[in-house]
Amino acid sequence: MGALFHDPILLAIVLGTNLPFLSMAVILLFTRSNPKLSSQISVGAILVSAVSAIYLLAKLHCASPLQYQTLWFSSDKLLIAFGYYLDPLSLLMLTIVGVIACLVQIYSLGYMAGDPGYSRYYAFQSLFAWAMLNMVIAGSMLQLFIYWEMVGLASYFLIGFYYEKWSASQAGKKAFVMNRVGDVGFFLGLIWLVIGFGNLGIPELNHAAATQGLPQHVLTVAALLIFCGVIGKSAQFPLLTWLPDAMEGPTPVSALLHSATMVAAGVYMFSRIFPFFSASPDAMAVALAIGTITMLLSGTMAMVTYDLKQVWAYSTVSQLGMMVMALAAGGYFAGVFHLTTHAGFKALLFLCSGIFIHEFHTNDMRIIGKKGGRRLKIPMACIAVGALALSGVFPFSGFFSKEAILGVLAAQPNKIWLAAALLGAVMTAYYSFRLIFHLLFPKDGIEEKQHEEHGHSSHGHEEDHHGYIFWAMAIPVMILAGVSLVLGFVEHPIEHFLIGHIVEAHPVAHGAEHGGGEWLMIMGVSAGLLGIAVAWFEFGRKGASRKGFLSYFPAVWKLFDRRWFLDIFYRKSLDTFVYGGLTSLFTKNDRRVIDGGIDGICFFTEGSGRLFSFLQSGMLQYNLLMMVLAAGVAVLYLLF
Amino acid sequence: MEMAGFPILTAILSTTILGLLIIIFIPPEKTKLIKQVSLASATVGLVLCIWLYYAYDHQKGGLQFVERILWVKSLGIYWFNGVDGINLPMMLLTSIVLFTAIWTMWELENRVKEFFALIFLLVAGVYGVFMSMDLFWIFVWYDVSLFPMYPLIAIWGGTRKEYGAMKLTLYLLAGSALILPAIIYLWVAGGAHTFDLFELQRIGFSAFDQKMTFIMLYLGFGILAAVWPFHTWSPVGHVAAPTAVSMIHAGVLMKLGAYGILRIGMTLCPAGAQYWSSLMALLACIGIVYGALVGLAQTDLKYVIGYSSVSHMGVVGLGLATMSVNGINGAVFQMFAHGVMTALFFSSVGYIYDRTHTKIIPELGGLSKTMPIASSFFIVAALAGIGVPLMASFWAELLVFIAAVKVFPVGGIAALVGLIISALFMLRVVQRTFYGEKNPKWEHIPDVSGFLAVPRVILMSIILFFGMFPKIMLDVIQSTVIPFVNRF
Amino acid sequence: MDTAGLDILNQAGFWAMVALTVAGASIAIFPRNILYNVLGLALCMTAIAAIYVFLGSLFIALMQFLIYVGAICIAIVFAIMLSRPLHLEMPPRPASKVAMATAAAVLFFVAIVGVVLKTDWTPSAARVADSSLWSVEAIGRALLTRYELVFEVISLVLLVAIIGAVITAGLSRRLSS
Amino acid sequence: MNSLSTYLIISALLFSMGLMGILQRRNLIGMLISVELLLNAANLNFMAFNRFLAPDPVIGQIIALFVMGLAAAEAAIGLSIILALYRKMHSINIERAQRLKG
Amino acid sequence: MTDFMLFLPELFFILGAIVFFIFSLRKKADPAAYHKWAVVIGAVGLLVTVAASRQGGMLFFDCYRVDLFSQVFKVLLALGTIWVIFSSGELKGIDPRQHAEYYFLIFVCTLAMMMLVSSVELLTIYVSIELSSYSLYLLVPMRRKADEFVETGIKYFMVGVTASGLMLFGISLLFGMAHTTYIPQLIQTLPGIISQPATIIGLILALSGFFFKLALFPFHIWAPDVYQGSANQVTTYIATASKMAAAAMIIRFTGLSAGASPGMIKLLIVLSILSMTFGNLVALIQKDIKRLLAYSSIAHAGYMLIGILALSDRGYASAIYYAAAYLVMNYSVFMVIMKLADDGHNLQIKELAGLHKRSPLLALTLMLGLFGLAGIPPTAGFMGKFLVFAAALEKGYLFLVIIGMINATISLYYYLIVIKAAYLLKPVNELPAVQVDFWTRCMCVVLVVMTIYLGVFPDQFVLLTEAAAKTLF
Repeated sequence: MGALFHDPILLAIVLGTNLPFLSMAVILLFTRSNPKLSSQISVGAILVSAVSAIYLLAKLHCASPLQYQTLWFSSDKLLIAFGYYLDPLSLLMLTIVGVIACLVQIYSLGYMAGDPGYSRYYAFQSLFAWAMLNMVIAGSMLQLFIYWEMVGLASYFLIGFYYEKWSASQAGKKAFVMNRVGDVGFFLGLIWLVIGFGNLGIPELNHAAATQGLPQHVLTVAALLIFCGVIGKSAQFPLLTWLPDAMEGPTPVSALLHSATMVAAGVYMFSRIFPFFSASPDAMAVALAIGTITMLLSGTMAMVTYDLKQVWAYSTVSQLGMMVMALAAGGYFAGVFHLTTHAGFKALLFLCSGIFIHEFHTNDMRIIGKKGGRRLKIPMACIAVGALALSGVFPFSGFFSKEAILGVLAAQPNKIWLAAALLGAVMTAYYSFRLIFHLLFPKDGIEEKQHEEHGHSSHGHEEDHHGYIFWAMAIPVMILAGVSLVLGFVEHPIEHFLIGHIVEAHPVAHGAEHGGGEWLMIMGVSAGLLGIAVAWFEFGRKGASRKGFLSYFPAVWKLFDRRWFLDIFYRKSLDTFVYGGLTSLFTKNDRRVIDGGIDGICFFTEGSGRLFSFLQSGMLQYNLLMMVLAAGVAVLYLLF
Repeated sequence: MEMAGFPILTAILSTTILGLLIIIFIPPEKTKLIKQVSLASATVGLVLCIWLYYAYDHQKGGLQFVERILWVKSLGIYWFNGVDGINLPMMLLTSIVLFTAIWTMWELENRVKEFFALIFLLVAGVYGVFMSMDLFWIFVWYDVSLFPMYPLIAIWGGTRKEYGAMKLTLYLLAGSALILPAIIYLWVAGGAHTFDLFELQRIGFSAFDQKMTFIMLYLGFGILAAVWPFHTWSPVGHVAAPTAVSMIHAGVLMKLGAYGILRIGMTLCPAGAQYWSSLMALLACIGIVYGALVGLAQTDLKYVIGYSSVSHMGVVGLGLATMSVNGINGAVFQMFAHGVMTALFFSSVGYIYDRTHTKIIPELGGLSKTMPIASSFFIVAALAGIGVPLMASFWAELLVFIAAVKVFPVGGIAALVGLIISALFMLRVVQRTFYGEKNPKWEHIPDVSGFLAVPRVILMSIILFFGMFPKIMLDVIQSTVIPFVNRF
Repeated sequence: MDTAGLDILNQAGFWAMVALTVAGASIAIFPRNILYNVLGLALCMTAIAAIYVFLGSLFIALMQFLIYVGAICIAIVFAIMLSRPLHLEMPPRPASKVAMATAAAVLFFVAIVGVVLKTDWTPSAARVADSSLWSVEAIGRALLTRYELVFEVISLVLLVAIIGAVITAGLSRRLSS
Repeated sequence: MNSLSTYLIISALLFSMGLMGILQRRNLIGMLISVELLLNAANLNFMAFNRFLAPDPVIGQIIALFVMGLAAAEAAIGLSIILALYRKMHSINIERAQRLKG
Repeated sequence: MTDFMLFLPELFFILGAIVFFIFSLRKKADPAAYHKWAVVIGAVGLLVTVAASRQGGMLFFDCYRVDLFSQVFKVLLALGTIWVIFSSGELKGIDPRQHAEYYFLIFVCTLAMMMLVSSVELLTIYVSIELSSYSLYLLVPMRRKADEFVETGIKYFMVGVTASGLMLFGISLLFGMAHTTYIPQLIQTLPGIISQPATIIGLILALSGFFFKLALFPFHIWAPDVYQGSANQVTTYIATASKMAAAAMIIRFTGLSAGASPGMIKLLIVLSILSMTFGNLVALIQKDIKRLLAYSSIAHAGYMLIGILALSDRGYASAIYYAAAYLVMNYSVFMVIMKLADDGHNLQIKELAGLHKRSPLLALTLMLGLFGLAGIPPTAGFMGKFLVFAAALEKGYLFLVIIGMINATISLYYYLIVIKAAYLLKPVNELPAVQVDFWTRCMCVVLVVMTIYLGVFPDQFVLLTEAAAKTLF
């Protein structure tokens, strides 16, 4: 206890990461009925977290990794440590999470105002913040896993926040279960490591992997299993469909959890034990393939949806796929940097969309555009900034990170990955600007009259508390837009900060950065511009069809729109194998065979009672006969 | 005669018996007084158990607070009580569940006196089994704890109560039909005419004796531990039982089975346990997956919990089957965690059932709107059931699976898959019961009052407490388990 | 007569008595007329009494005759008269019942004969050929020493039987009052 | 003639006939008569053992004597029960007394 | 004088018999007074028996042995008798004009059984058992208004005399083989000649008479009918006191073989299994409580035999313990039945409905009694079963013990049905509360305490039974 107060760093960690938990507890237990107080507590707590994160980043800027550790418990030879591991990566992530969470919570003050579940919302937000912050600085894989699960839990609650909507609770459940599938793999991977290696400390693992301290079979199997966790959490290929559904949650939640931070946890975990993963080329190859597939698949999905949030959701999946690609291709910095920039601009995009949704009460981009979405100048400008960043247009942050990734991929011997990434970039730009153009240039112009009415009604609305609500939402958005603008220019400091100490241990991580040349930059930019151009051609220019070229291929449209039938496949197989198959089979077995058997034994017993009771007939002589016969048989038995 | 100071274990036991006696002499009309007396004596028990837990020296380990008096000379029966790391958590669990169960039943109006008297009798048996170190007494208490179940379910129960009560009682006592011969067999085979567990352990048995008695004990106790395929009494019984009985039953009684296997079977017949361990693991793994899958198809809340218990007790069984420190640590921890968790489950379902008079999932729905607090208790329990970290059961499952994957890789992995299903089915229940549109039928129902929330909050905080500080429990458990396993 | 002749006579008498016994027993159980049965029983008892003579105890033979023929058979006759069973309808006997009864009886007979033949019957080592032991005095002495208790108890038995018979048969004085 | 087995076999015969009577006679008095045969068979055994094996011939005789006494008492009780039954049931056919069963 | 003292309990019961014999001669019957007299005599008789329980010695030219074994059983007999007499206050099942005879026969029967357990001579044993049987033959048909049950008496009688015929035949064979009627001498000679068929068969046939008394399969056939058909008090007497003597004699006779005959042990095992299984299975479907208890008694005979056939001191001791426990528990149940059916009718299970409200104390007594019979701890019945099984397992009869336990489970079903009726069923018509007088309350408490005490603190009783078993041979 004493150490806590003598060590400001530890104090900052403990306070910064655990205050949100305290705020959650306080809100749930005491201040449920006072929404205002609840939000203040929660925002206060997350502010402290953000500040302490920044403080830690500043303080430990150039220090070597710092580790705090204490024994959580031990069982047999298994020692489970509880500890914090502060290295550049975790500090960076801590800051990202802290800042974005803080911004989102402030934003929510406006967005969620008046919601009946206001207190609950902030409680779960705090829960999430607590879990996420702790996960980021966890010192061991097990601890990471624990908070990883807690993050999933918070996500479950927040997705299902509007639980009276069936689809929301369904989406929450789906997210949890799909994550669970990945997590079981992750869990098994950890068990595998415990058995094979005996230690789950992150530095220890990385060190052992880097120095070939781990047997290859343990390592590969463990890496693949742990990668299952990444697949689940970061919505990679087979398990990607939960994330679009997760948009059932309130928009700030989507911004925070399902784009910027939580889903990035998979990628974060990947980079956390990057040396460990990279010690297993097989696992890396699998990850690369999965990342690529994910990126392309979700890109296609984003191209056909009209739902504002869905677009960004698919885009998130796609970008996560890209990060995985980068990491799997050995681009440690590229991945992490893209994670950083993506967190900024994707949160920006969601929050902007949130303002539209809040204003127009719809998710459909066509309707928003028609109702005059572009009148909301600040969000419109910011969403454009975000889309530019996402499309990788210079000088927005996305440009820098995407270039870094392309550079890594270009260094791969097989150029197909690079091609795929470029294709992905084109798609990204296309769907982003498809959305932007939909908002800016709606199909039949803005319905003035309707807008008048609407504007009128919302005018009073605005006058009442538009000020507070609007600015609560707008300020974070503007901050984020600013971040997206400048973040790209600090690439090199971040790179230095991140790689500085790893570079010796793992040259690949660094070396790949410089694989690209000028032409790569040109290709990247032109891919983005190509996408924008196509979007302009189809949606932006005067007299454009505003239909999108995919609508000429209905089959493809349907394929993309139905998410490549993945959901249907899951639903069907769940229904067939689990509900229809095993469950009903086992239930029947339970009722009929086991219970039936037991009841049968009872019936048999009682039946034999009835049967035996005939021995006791009313006729005395038959009874006597039985008695004498039995005695006679006994005598004969004894005789022989 | 060995007596170490104040006989605290006997004192704990006598809180229940005293409670029982006092209740018998209170006129049945004074229900309030009866409840107060019950709660008071349960509180005393709880306090003593907590003190016991605190006072147990886990550095030293081994058997502490020993009370040993020769009871029946010619048979070598001893009044021999003691606690070690295995039964100490169980004692604590019992006192917690008893305390909360009594509090939960505060609104009972029908035949109050008999109800609490029988509850105390039941719990006396449970305490007895856990604290006793003499085979004879273990068996006696075991049976004592079983037979009050019949009236408790048949009088105060719900769905198909008489069938459930009869089935449960007969089923469980059929289990004891194997246990008693096995116990006496050990007594005979020991040759020293003693039922003292540790004497017998010192004597040791031949491989054949061990194999035979172990399987008898395993099947006998396994029935109570709801080992697949002997589990069908458990859902039926839970559905039929009133809330407090379900709590005690699923929370504590089922543990008696696993505890019996560990305490008698594995202590006295290590070679037998080794011999049968693959069978144990197989049945346990089937139970884990099977329980979750069948639970998926249930429409009655209590059936769901009943099947989840089957699944979770499978984890205990799997832990025991590994015969390793981690596995047994995990198993004991899981017993505790599952006990608290199901108590919370049944406690929250009990409130819902008391108010809505239904526990059929399709008839409920949207309860979160009308009774958010009551719902949140259930949801927390469900999360614990899923094995969400920082809830006590997570650690238990972690340890068990570490051991299981090591010893029985295939079974362990298969059982892990069961975790996915268990998540699916818990969330499905939560979604259908608590989420969705508000059901106008239940609109007028008040939420849990602060008074009635207390026991549930206690259970919830215990789950979280031991989820965050597993060391407090694991240190105690393994102080005994490590020497225990070293004997194999 | 010489001893051989006496012996033959003895033999013949013995077998005649055996035959009478069996015949009496058969009459006692087979005919459906209950009076024949009683007479058969009396005959059988008498023949057994004679066999007891062959076994060396005239006293017991006498007692047999007295008690069975003189008391039991007479009592049965009285009972027959009281219950008038002669007028009862007699449906045919179920053949299966007779067959099973016969089977059981034969089984028992076989079993006991088996026992008799398979057992090695050895006389007591302490056996003394003292004819005084066969005297009635010896019986009387034993009755008052070794069997004193039995001797006293049997009186109680008879008392119980009398009281019981009286009340059961409904002849109690109080019942009529 | 003077062999033990002869007597024993006669007694076995008597015993079996008694059993047979008990098992197949419907007339209660007939059954009672058969019971007397049983007792006599045992008595014959005692007398035979007495004659051939026993150290002291008094024992067998006395047993036989007492058995006779008991048989008389038994007959009295049996007959009285039969009479009582007759008065209530108006029959002494055992096959009519089948109310109690199962 | 010491002889007199040794015979004192028996003398006391003779006195009782004489008193009631005199009463029976009086013109006017006074049942209430008879009951008081009987209670006093019975109670004093119990005290005398208890006082004489530590005595030992031989009487009547070594025909009669007074030792701990016999005295323990005498105490049990006296206890059973006084209990039955105690419950005879409302003897509605028997014509008031016959009450004097009823008590007379009860006393005689007890006396006969007391003599039975002390006799060590075959003829004495035979005469005693006949005396007790005759008393019972006469008690059974005493039932009034028994049109339904008229056949009971004759059935009992016929089975009884057949069994006694078999027994006598067996005794004759034993006499033929061993040349003696003294049990101590038999004990010495029998092991030498046990291989001869006549010995072992004689023993088995001799045992059949006692099996009949104990209602062991296949000699059980009278039990259901007699339990159902005789007056409640008489049934109680048959079910409690008379079982004690039978158990004692089976112990004595089975012990004669001294374990030298595997065939006989196998036979006894088979009988015990059949008895348990048959009794329990058929009891499952009974509706009349007394009939149900009859089948349960058949099953209990099987359990008791498990202990006996272990043929060890522990086995005999366990059987004695079992018998004592059985006495207490069975009487508990019967007392409740007698109290509830105070007009002397046969109680059906469904008539128990609502008992817990009509009289909680009686319901509790009934429940504990039934749980005791089912062998659930911490009742005396459990301890009895435990001891019996322990003794059998010591001899390695694991299979037998498992069957016994399975049977105990089956039996629980029908006991639970009765308990369910008492505690759960709602009566069709609301019945008034049962009037339980002070003495009955006391008796209930005594029975409950005994049932529990014997189960929880068995030590001294076990030691006593073991000491008693040691004096057997």
